[in-house]
Amino acid sequence: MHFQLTDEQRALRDGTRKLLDGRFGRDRLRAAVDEPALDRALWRELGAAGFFALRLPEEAGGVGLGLPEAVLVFEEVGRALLPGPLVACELLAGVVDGVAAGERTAGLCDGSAEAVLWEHPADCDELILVEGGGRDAAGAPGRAAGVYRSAPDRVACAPLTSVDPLTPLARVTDFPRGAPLAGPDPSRLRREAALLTAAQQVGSAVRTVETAVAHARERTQFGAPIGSFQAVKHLCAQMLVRAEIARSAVYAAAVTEGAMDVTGAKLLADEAAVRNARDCLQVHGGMGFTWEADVHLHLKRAWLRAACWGVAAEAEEALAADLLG
Amino acid sequence: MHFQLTDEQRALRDGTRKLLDGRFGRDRLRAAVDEPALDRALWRELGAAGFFALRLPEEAGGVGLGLPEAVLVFEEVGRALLPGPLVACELLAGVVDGVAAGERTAGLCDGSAEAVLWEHPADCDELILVEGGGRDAAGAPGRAAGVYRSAPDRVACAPLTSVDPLTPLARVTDFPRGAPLAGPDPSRLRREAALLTAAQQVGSAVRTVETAVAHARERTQFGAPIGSFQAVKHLCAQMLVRAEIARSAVYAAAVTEGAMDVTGAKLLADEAAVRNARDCLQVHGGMGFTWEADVHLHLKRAWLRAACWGVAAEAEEALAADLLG
Amino acid sequence: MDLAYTEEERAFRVRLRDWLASVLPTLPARPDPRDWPARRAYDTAWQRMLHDAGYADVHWDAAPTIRLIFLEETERAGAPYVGANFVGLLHAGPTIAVEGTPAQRQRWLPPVLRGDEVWCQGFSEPDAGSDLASLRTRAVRDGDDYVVTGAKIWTSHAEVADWCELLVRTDPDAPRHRGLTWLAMPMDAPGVTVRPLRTLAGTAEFAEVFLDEVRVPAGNRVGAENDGWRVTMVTLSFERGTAFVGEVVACRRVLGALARAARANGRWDDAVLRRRLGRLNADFAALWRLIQWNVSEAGAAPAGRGASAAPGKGGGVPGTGGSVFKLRYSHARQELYDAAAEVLGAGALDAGHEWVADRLSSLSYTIAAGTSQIQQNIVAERILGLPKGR
Amino acid sequence: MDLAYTEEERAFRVRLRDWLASVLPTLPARPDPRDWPARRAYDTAWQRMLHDAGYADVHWDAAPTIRLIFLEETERAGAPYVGANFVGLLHAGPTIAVEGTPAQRQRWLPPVLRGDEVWCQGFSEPDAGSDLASLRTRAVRDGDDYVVTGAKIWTSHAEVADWCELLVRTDPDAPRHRGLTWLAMPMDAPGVTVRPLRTLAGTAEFAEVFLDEVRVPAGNRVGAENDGWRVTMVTLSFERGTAFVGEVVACRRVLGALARAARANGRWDDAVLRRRLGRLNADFAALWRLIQWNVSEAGAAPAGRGASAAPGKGGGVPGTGGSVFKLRYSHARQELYDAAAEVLGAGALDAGHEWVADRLSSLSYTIAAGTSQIQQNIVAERILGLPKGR
Repeated sequence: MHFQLTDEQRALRDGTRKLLDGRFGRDRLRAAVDEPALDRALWRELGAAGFFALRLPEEAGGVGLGLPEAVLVFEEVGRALLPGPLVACELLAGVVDGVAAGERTAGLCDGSAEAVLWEHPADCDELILVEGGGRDAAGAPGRAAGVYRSAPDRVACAPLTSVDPLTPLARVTDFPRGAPLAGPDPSRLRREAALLTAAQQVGSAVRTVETAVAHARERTQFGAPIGSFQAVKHLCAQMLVRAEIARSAVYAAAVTEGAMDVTGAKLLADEAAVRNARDCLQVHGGMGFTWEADVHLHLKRAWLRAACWGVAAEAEEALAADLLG
Repeated sequence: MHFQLTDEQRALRDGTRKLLDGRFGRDRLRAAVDEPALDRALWRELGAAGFFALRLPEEAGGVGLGLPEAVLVFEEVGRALLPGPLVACELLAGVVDGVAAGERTAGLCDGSAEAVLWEHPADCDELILVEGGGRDAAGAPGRAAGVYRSAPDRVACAPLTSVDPLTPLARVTDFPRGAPLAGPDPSRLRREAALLTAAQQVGSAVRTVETAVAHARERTQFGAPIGSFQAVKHLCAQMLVRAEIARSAVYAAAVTEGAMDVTGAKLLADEAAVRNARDCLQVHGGMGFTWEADVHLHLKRAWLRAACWGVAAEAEEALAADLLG
Repeated sequence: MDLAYTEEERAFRVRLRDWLASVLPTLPARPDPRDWPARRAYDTAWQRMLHDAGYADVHWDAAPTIRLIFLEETERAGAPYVGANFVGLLHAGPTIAVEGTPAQRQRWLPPVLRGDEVWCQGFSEPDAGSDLASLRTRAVRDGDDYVVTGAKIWTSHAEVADWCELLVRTDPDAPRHRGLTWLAMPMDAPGVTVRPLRTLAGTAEFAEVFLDEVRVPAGNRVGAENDGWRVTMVTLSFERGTAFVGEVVACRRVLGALARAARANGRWDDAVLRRRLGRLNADFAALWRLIQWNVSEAGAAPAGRGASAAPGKGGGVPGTGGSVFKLRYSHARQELYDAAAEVLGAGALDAGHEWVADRLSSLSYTIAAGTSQIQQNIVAERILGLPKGR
Repeated sequence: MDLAYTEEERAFRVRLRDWLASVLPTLPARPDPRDWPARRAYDTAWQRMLHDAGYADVHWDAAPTIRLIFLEETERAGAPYVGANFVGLLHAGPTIAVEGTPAQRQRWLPPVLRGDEVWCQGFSEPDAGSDLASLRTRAVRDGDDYVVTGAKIWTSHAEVADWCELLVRTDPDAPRHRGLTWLAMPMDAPGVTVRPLRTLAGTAEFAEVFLDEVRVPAGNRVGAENDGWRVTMVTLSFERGTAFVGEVVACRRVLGALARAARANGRWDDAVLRRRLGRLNADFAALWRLIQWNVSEAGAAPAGRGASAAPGKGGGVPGTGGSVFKLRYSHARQELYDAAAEVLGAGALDAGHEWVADRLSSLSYTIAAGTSQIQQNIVAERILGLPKGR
């Protein structure tokens, strides 16, 4: 039993980071903030690199890797703040044609959520709705648990000004359902969506520690780097603690695939990403409050991710019930 | 409208502190820890000083002061960690004979609490039970709201090893009720008991700030007083913030006597006393963890007071309901 | 301790309430927040109305309780905020009132009271935030002028201000706090460039102000040369005092609205949320009491005469009571809007919602006007007497 | 990443579990916690049983995962804790194993493994807590002996220990970290006085040890003279590592018991409490994973060979992964017992309840073995590379 990454896993992580650094560096990130339409060329490149086909079997043209590897990749995605329906495309590769190759995109909506949100509504070639498969194991009243497909132009939406400038959102008001898709299991989709979302939160939480530390080493006040003051030091230390605890939970859940492990990992990762972004902002002082700093992009995306695929209240209730289980 | 103490209030506060410093200094405090039987001589002295008759009208032999003055005195009591059924005797002076003069003692039990606790059971000459008068305005099922008296030897108790070495406790299992006492209103008794308890919490919270600061100025590590390190500094600063916020709330509630003001004040004072005692312990390091340090006496008493006359959960619910009110 | 209002105070409240009820319906629609000239016009028109009704100098010459009542009632009635008049009325004005010459008071104070002139603040610099005393904007004496070069940041209303209260370094060789000077700089002077600064809320509430050999007449200096730090502290201790009165009233209003919204959308059944709201009710009630306390301790001295420089209850240090308040308030305000996000649920992702915008702006509260870390240092060192350093 | 157990690991677990099931029922009743000789006898008897069954050296020579399984299974089975053997097995023993001469290892290690000798620790002093390197207990060379004078504090099991691992100052003129030496002191040497130290929980788990010209043979020195700081760090980095494995397992057991108690007494209906317990479930599960991670990163090197001095994932610094763990764990443990108090309601005022006693002792967790403040410095400076000072 061990937690260390294998050489292959390490290579995958490093390769992903390098790819994203090269193709989605700071200039591209800020360009995406101003113009959040999906970069289809990048998407195809990711597809060609096996990004979406990661977990498809090799005989189906995939890379044949598992959930732990997907988690490593999504941690990098979270670091880089890469926008797009990434979780959807990762989970729907092999289910929706063209997604694995990055040629087409698909969105994934949580039909059991209080508000059915659709990320990147203008950029999805198809839209998939998951009903049920949550803790209560049932869909909305009168609807069977299952996975449904719809053409985006048949879905009715209310517009919404997304708090995250990198992730346009719409609120689905009507989703015409066809016959349920055979194949994907709603519970599993939901669990994996939660885990990959949590992995991104961990990546963001680690990145904001690094950003805060870099700023604290550089910024001078009172004749010394602010990182030499305990108040700043201890903020940063607690950021690292949150990130490491969440990472342990997320990696373990990727291996066990246990429902409670995933639930706990998402809870801790959401907290780590949100609180680290806030502490990073605090360390940056006034500059952190500007649009030009990237801190707010981490915070807003962390808020968004925390609201998807299981919120804290549900997670805590499930984890409490588990204690009696 | 002003918060400043009048000259008389200032004199009362200073006089109380002086009396307690002289008659209940550190040696007496530590002696009381080893032998928590009530010091009847001190009790009579407090009575003679008008401590219990504070709010009785002058024509009834009292001092004729109000709730704000009682709050100032109880803040001092909380500072000094003076043990005894103080709230009970303050509220029952004029109701139970001999209490005002400090000649006799009375206990006061909350009959609506989940566990009916009796402080200093070996030292009360009489025991009074308050039923109802809380938020739900009713007593326990089948019992009328009211104030009942019993002779201590007729009350059945289960023993309990009190967590607070200065406050022996018993758990009342049967309380033979006579006819309700005319006079004291259960709601008012309850409200004033909560407020005087909160005032003690504020006194304790202020004292633990002072203790922590004194230690932080004196204790040297790494070649400097630990109070020069931001980690310690900021712990102390937050302690002061808690104490001052709670004090503002308690003083205001003493003037308005509003139910919600008292509820909020108790909530904040409980939190201030408990958290300040814990931070004080942290500032003291290992020495704070010893029996010989006084920190634990503040913490344990704060826990006890927080459990009496309205706990946090009830307070928060009441304050929430008030928002819709 | 006497929290009852006097006859005079009650009469003031009634009179003010009546006046507000009569004039507020006559106000034009609020301007677009992105239209700075319109905002200036709206805010200064309101100040002129206050002036004509005899309320202009309530921040300067009224008893503390009267000020409190004024702030409470205007907030409750939904009257306009002080807005573009903020620096003039609450920062530069009080400084000039205390430190200025009679001629300076005569020149600058009446236009502020009438809403004729708008001020902005030029204190912070990109490299001098928490450590304000390290500021580097230079002013060199040249004949009857100072020639000023440097950059200021976090300046509100810079686009529409007539004057800037500017803190500059006049003696680069003196110890940090000793070589600073306070100047009133006309914003239309050649060499002044204003660049809006976009915040994470997407709005441009602040600006950077670049100064390239700007000539400021020496007669615009308030206080002695190189005495600017002390002059400025008068202002800053004021800023950390009662500037938040209206906001606390507003927060309590928002808190009630959150409770009603939660009841309407069913989240009131969530005990965790409900109890959070209950706790915030206690917090904001206590913060309101703390303001009353701080104001009441400022005694009878009107603010314009240096009210908040009166002894704080911590023991004679100007403005420290404000630090205690600000530490708790900035935290409580952030918790309030986190609770708002819980009430909104998925609606908290909609940046178009007022509470979401306010949640974003609440993030600056633990940073602006002295970070919580700096405030904790102030409380620990100046009130509690813990040793400096480290 | 592979969290599955190997065949060998599974076999070890089964064998151990069977053995525990067979021997635990034969153990005598636990001793009175106030009876130190009885505690020693009980703990050392258990160590002897482990020794005879081949488990004595699991902390020293087994693969990390095997150690983890050992700790997990013994805790789950309710086996005795390491107790009086703690310092010998987990502090002094590993230090001697790495730094001692062959003769020293031969002299001291086997009696520890057999449970024949008990060790205690003499590091902290009244004036040297967080700042251990400032310790002042002096040792002066006199012929073949060191003559030691000073005072140590926070020493567990001092009353019944045979040996004390002692850190002393041998060169008062050297820089703080450079003049220290590590000695094995016999506790029955003339001049050693033990005074029990009562904690706020009312028990005497610690003692002060006063040293008045105690003669310690120079042959009892482990490592070079004045090299004691480095020798000690081997031990301390170990202390901050995996010493808490059993406790985390125990905390998870307590958490389950809290949930069942809450269901039994009706407090399970309190959503605030319920959700706190749910969150603690996630916290302790993650802490368990973090231990697995730290242990797994220690690689194949057995602990006795300095396992926890292997590179941490923060980048090659011994024991820093332990600081991350300890910061979160000590906080979570305090929250666990605060939650226990909520479950108990008024019962939390009864000092006779096991959870109340444990709540009191949990208060030391953010202090002992490096306060949370010190741990945060370690994380910030040694893992994150933030500058020292201030």
